Amino acid sequence: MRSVYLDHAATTPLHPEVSSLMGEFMREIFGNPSSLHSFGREARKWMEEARQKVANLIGASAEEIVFTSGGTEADNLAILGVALSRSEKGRHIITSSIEHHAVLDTCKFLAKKGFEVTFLPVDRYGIIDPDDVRKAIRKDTILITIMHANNEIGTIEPIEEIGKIARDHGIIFHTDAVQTAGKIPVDVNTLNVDLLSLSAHKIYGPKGVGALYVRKGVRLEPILHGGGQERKYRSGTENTIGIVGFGKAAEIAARDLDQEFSRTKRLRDKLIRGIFEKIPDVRLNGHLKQRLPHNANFSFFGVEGESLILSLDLQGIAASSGSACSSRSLQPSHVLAALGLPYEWIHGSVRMTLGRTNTESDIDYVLEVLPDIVARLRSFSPLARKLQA
Amino acid sequence: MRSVYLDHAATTPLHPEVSSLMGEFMREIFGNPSSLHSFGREARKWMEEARQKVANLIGASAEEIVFTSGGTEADNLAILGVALSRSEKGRHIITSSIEHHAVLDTCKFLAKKGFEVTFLPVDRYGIIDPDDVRKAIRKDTILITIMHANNEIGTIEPIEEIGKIARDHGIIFHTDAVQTAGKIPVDVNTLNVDLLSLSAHKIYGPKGVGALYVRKGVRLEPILHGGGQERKYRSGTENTIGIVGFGKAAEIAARDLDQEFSRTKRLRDKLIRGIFEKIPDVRLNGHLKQRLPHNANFSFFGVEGESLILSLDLQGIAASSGSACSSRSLQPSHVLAALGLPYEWIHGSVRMTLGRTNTESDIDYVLEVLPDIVARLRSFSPLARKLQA
Amino acid sequence: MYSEKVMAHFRNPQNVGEIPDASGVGEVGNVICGDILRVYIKVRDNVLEDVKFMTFGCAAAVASGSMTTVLAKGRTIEEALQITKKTVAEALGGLPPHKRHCSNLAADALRKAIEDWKHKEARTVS
Amino acid sequence: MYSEKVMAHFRNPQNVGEIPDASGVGEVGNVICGDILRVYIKVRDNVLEDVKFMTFGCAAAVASGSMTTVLAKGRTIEEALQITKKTVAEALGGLPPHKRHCSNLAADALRKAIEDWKHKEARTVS
Ligand SMILES: Cc1ncc(COP(=O)(O)O)c(C=O)c1O
Ligand SMILES: Cc1ncc(COP(=O)(O)O)c(C=O)c1O
Repeated sequence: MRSVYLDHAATTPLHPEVSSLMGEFMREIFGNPSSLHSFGREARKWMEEARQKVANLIGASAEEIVFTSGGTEADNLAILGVALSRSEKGRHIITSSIEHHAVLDTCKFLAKKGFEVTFLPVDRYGIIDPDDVRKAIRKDTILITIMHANNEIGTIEPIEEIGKIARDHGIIFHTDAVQTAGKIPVDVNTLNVDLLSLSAHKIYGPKGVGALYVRKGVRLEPILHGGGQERKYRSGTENTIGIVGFGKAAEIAARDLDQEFSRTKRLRDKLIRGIFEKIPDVRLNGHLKQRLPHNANFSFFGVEGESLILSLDLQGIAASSGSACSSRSLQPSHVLAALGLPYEWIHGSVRMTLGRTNTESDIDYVLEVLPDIVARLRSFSPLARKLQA
Repeated sequence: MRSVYLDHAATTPLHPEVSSLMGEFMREIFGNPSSLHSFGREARKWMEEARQKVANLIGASAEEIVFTSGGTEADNLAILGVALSRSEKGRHIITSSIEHHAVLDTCKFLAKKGFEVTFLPVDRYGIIDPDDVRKAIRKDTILITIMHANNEIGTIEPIEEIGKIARDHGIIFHTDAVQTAGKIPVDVNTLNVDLLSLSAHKIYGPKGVGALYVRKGVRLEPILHGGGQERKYRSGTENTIGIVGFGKAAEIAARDLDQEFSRTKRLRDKLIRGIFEKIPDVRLNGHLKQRLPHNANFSFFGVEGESLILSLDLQGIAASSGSACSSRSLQPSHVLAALGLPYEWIHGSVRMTLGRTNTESDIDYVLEVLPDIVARLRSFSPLARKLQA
Repeated sequence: MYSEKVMAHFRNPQNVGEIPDASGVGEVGNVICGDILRVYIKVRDNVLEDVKFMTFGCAAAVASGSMTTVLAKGRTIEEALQITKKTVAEALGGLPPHKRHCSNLAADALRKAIEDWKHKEARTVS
Repeated sequence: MYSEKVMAHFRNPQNVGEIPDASGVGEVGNVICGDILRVYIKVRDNVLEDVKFMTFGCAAAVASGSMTTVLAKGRTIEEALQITKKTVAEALGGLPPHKRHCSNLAADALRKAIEDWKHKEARTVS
C-alpha cells in the first residue's frame, strides 16, 4: 500500500545527512562533555559545533543557546525560569489562549501557585492583536509568552510588534518558535525576543532534544538542578548524540529554507484547492495568508476526527486531528475552540502538514482517497443527516 | 598512543548492540508515539518494548517506568515531584551529605523555598547509618532520598534497611541507582523503594535518557508541563531513539551482570594492589568491601588532581578527580570532604572506574605509567616536600 | 491502541443506517464531548427483529455501535436488556481505558430505544 | 579547554624547583582552594638572576608558574614588578574564565618574593 506522511508538524523523519552524522558520532565519540580528558574534550568540541549551527539558524550567538530535552522543556525553562527569578518583581504573566500545552499548562501551573495569568483571545483566524497585549500589561507583568506560529492551524503571530511592545515596557518576551524555525525566517533580533524555544524533531532532527535561546543579560533560574551543565541553566549530562543531530538538522534547515518553503507551499495549496473542489461542507481553519507554508487544517462537517484519521491510516495516509477522541485527555482542541468554532466542526478537524517526504503524487493520492472516506463516514453520521435535511 | 578509558562512572561508550539497534531504529522508525496513525503506533511499540526491558532490569513492571532525559531529571522529578504533591502533609526531607549534585542541589533548592532538609553524615568510608535515618524522621518528614551507591567512591549504602525504616513510618523513599543498576543486583522490591532513578549512559546506553521508577500507588506532581506524555508524569515528545537504546542497554546489562561484575572486580583489585605496591603516600578512598566492583578512588598526597588527570591524559589514560580545579565550580568534592578527608588528600584524588572497554593490559599500562607521573608532580610540589621532611 | 476486533468492526461496521419505521429510537452522547450514537430497533413479538445504528464518533464508538447491534439482533427484549457496556467491550476484545466511558455508548442507546418502544407500546395499549 | 601554550608549559614546565640560597621566597594560595604556588628568586645587582617555582596546583597553576619565571628571569626588579596576572595570562594565550583568578597565582607569588627580598635587604642594610 502507498504510504503518505502528512503529519510533519507532529514530527519529522531524520534527514539522511542527520542520521548518517549521528551514526558516525555515536560509533566514534562517547565522552562526557564535562570530562577533562581527551574523550570529554572531543565530545565537547562536537557539541559546541552543533551549538553554533543552532545559533546560526536563528541569528543568535552560540553562548545564547541552552540545550534542553526538547521544545517542552525549553518552554518550561523559559516560563518557570523567569517566574522563579522575577517573582519578587511581580507575578503577572501574559500569554495567549492558543499556545501549545507546554506553554499553556506551565502557565496554568503557575496560576495555581499564586501567579496571575492573562490568556489573550484570538480572532477567528487565530491572530493575536498586539493592542490586546499592550492593554494587558500591568506594573507587575514579568513575562509575555506568545508563540511564533500555532502548531494546529499554522497561523503566524505578529511577534515583531509584540516584541517591540514588550521591550518598550521592559518586560521579558518569550516566543515558542518550535513550529517556525527552519520553516520561515526566524531571527531573534528582528523578532525582538529575549527567549525563544526550539525543538529538533520538527526540523528533521531527533526527538528529545531542543534548545532555549537566552538573550545575553537575561537572568533565568534553572528548573533542573545538579551538575551545572549548560552554564548552570540546565543540569544533566548532555544528550550528545541528539545535540549533534540537532546541529546538523539546523544547518540543513537554514540551507534549504527557501526551497522547502516554496515546494511545500505549492503542494499545500494544491491540496486545499483539491479538497474544496471535491468535498462539500468543508472549511479551512486558520488564516489564509498569515500561515505556515506547509500547514492545512480542515473541518469536515458531520465527521468525527479520530474516525477520519484512522480511515486515512487504513489507506496509508498519516494525519492528525483536534478532535477530543484523538487525544488521551478527551478534550477537544483548545485552539479550534478559541477560534469560536462550533463543536461539530472542531470534532471534524483534520490537520495535514507537509514536508520533505511529500511529492505531487502524494497529494493526488489523498485527493483520490479522501472524498470517499468522508462520504462513507457521513453516510452513517446523524449530524451529516441534519445538515442535509 | 595507547588509549585506556578508566572513567566508566562518568559515562560509557554505546554497546555495539545498542548502537546498531539505534541505527536501525533511527533509519526506519520516526513516528511520534502520541500519534494515532501507523507511524505513531509503530514508534510506540518500540518504546513500550524498551520500557519492559528497563523494568526487567530492576524487577519493576513496565507501567512503573517513567522515561526522562537522564538521571538528573529523574532525581529532580522524584524530589520535586514528591515535594509538590505532599507539601501540605509536611516539608521535611532527609538525604545524605554525599548525594550526587542532582539530588543535593535539588534539596538545597527546596531548602530555599521553605522546606527543611536534613543532610545525614557518613562514616569515614562513606556509609550512612540507618539509625541516623531513623533518628532524623519527624512527623512532617515527607521524603527520604539516599543514593544506592556513591558515584565517586563507590560505597554501597544499606538501602534495604533504610527502605524498611521508611516503610515502617509511611514515608516515601527514593534512591538514586544511577551508579548501581546493571552493575550490582537492583530490585525495587528487595530494596523497599518507592522511587528509583536510572540513567542509560552509565550502562552503555546513550546520554540524555533515563528513567524514574514510580511504585504503583505513589503520587507525584510533574515538573515538566505540557502534552501529558508518560502518563502525565513527564510531558515532552519522547526521545525515542534514546529510549530504544536504553532498552537494549538494560537488557544487555541484566544479561551480562554477573560476568562483568567479576571481570571488572578482578581488574580493579589488581589495579589497587599494583598502585599500593608501586606508589608511596597513597590512600584508597571509600569502603574496601561495601563497594562497587569497578570503582577505585585514590588520593596521592602532594599531587593536585587536575594536574594528575591531565598528565594521565597525555599518556592516553582517561580518569577523573574530585579536586576543585577539575570542576567548573572550583569546589572540591563534597563527598571526599564528608569522609573527613583533609584538603591535601581531597585535591589529590583520582577516580578510576573500570568497564567493558578494559583489559588486563590496560591495568599493566596504568601501573607502568602512573608511578612516574606521580613522582614528577611531587618533584615540584611544596606539599610533597613537607611530607618528606 | 485498538484491538483487532474493534478495528474489524470499524473498518466494516454492521447494521449501519436508519430504520424509517422504527419501533423505538434511542440517542446518547452530545456534540461537546464528540460522540453521538443513535440506535433504531424494530420489535416484533417481543423480539428485536432489526437493530441499526448511526454515529458521529470515534472508532470505539463505531465499533461498539456495530457490536451492540450484532449482539442485540434477534434477541428478546429481556435478553437485549442484559447487554451492558461491559458485555460490548468484552465482545470487542477490550477497549483502551480512556475510551471505556464516553465512546462505548451503544448499550445505553439500545436501552433507551427499548424504553422508547415500551413507552409507545404503553400508549398504544392504553 | 587550555591553550596550546598552557599545555606546552604544563607538559614541560620551566624553572621548577627550589633555590636553596634564595634571596627571597613568596608563597600564595592555600590548600583549601587547592592551589599553592611558591616562587624563589635569586637577586644580584637588582636583577633576577634566577627564578624558580614549586606548585601544588592544576595545569593553569603549573603553566602560569612556568611562564612567570620565564618572563621574570634576567629582568630588573622594576621590570619584574610590571608582571601581572594579566601579562602572564596573555603570554599563555589566555586562560579559561574560571581559572583566571585562583590558578594564576604566580605573578602574586613573584611580587611577594620580591617584597621578601626587599624586606631582607632592608634588614641587612640597616
Ligand atoms: C508549538 C510547539 N511547542 C512545543 C512543542 C513541544 O516540543 P517537543 O515535542 O520537543 O517537546 C511542540 C511540539 O510538540 C510544538 O508544536
Ligand atoms: C549517582 C548519580 N546520580 C545522577 C547522575 C546524573 O545522571 P545524568 O548524567 O544522566 O544526568 C549521575 C551521573 O552523572 C550519577 O552518578
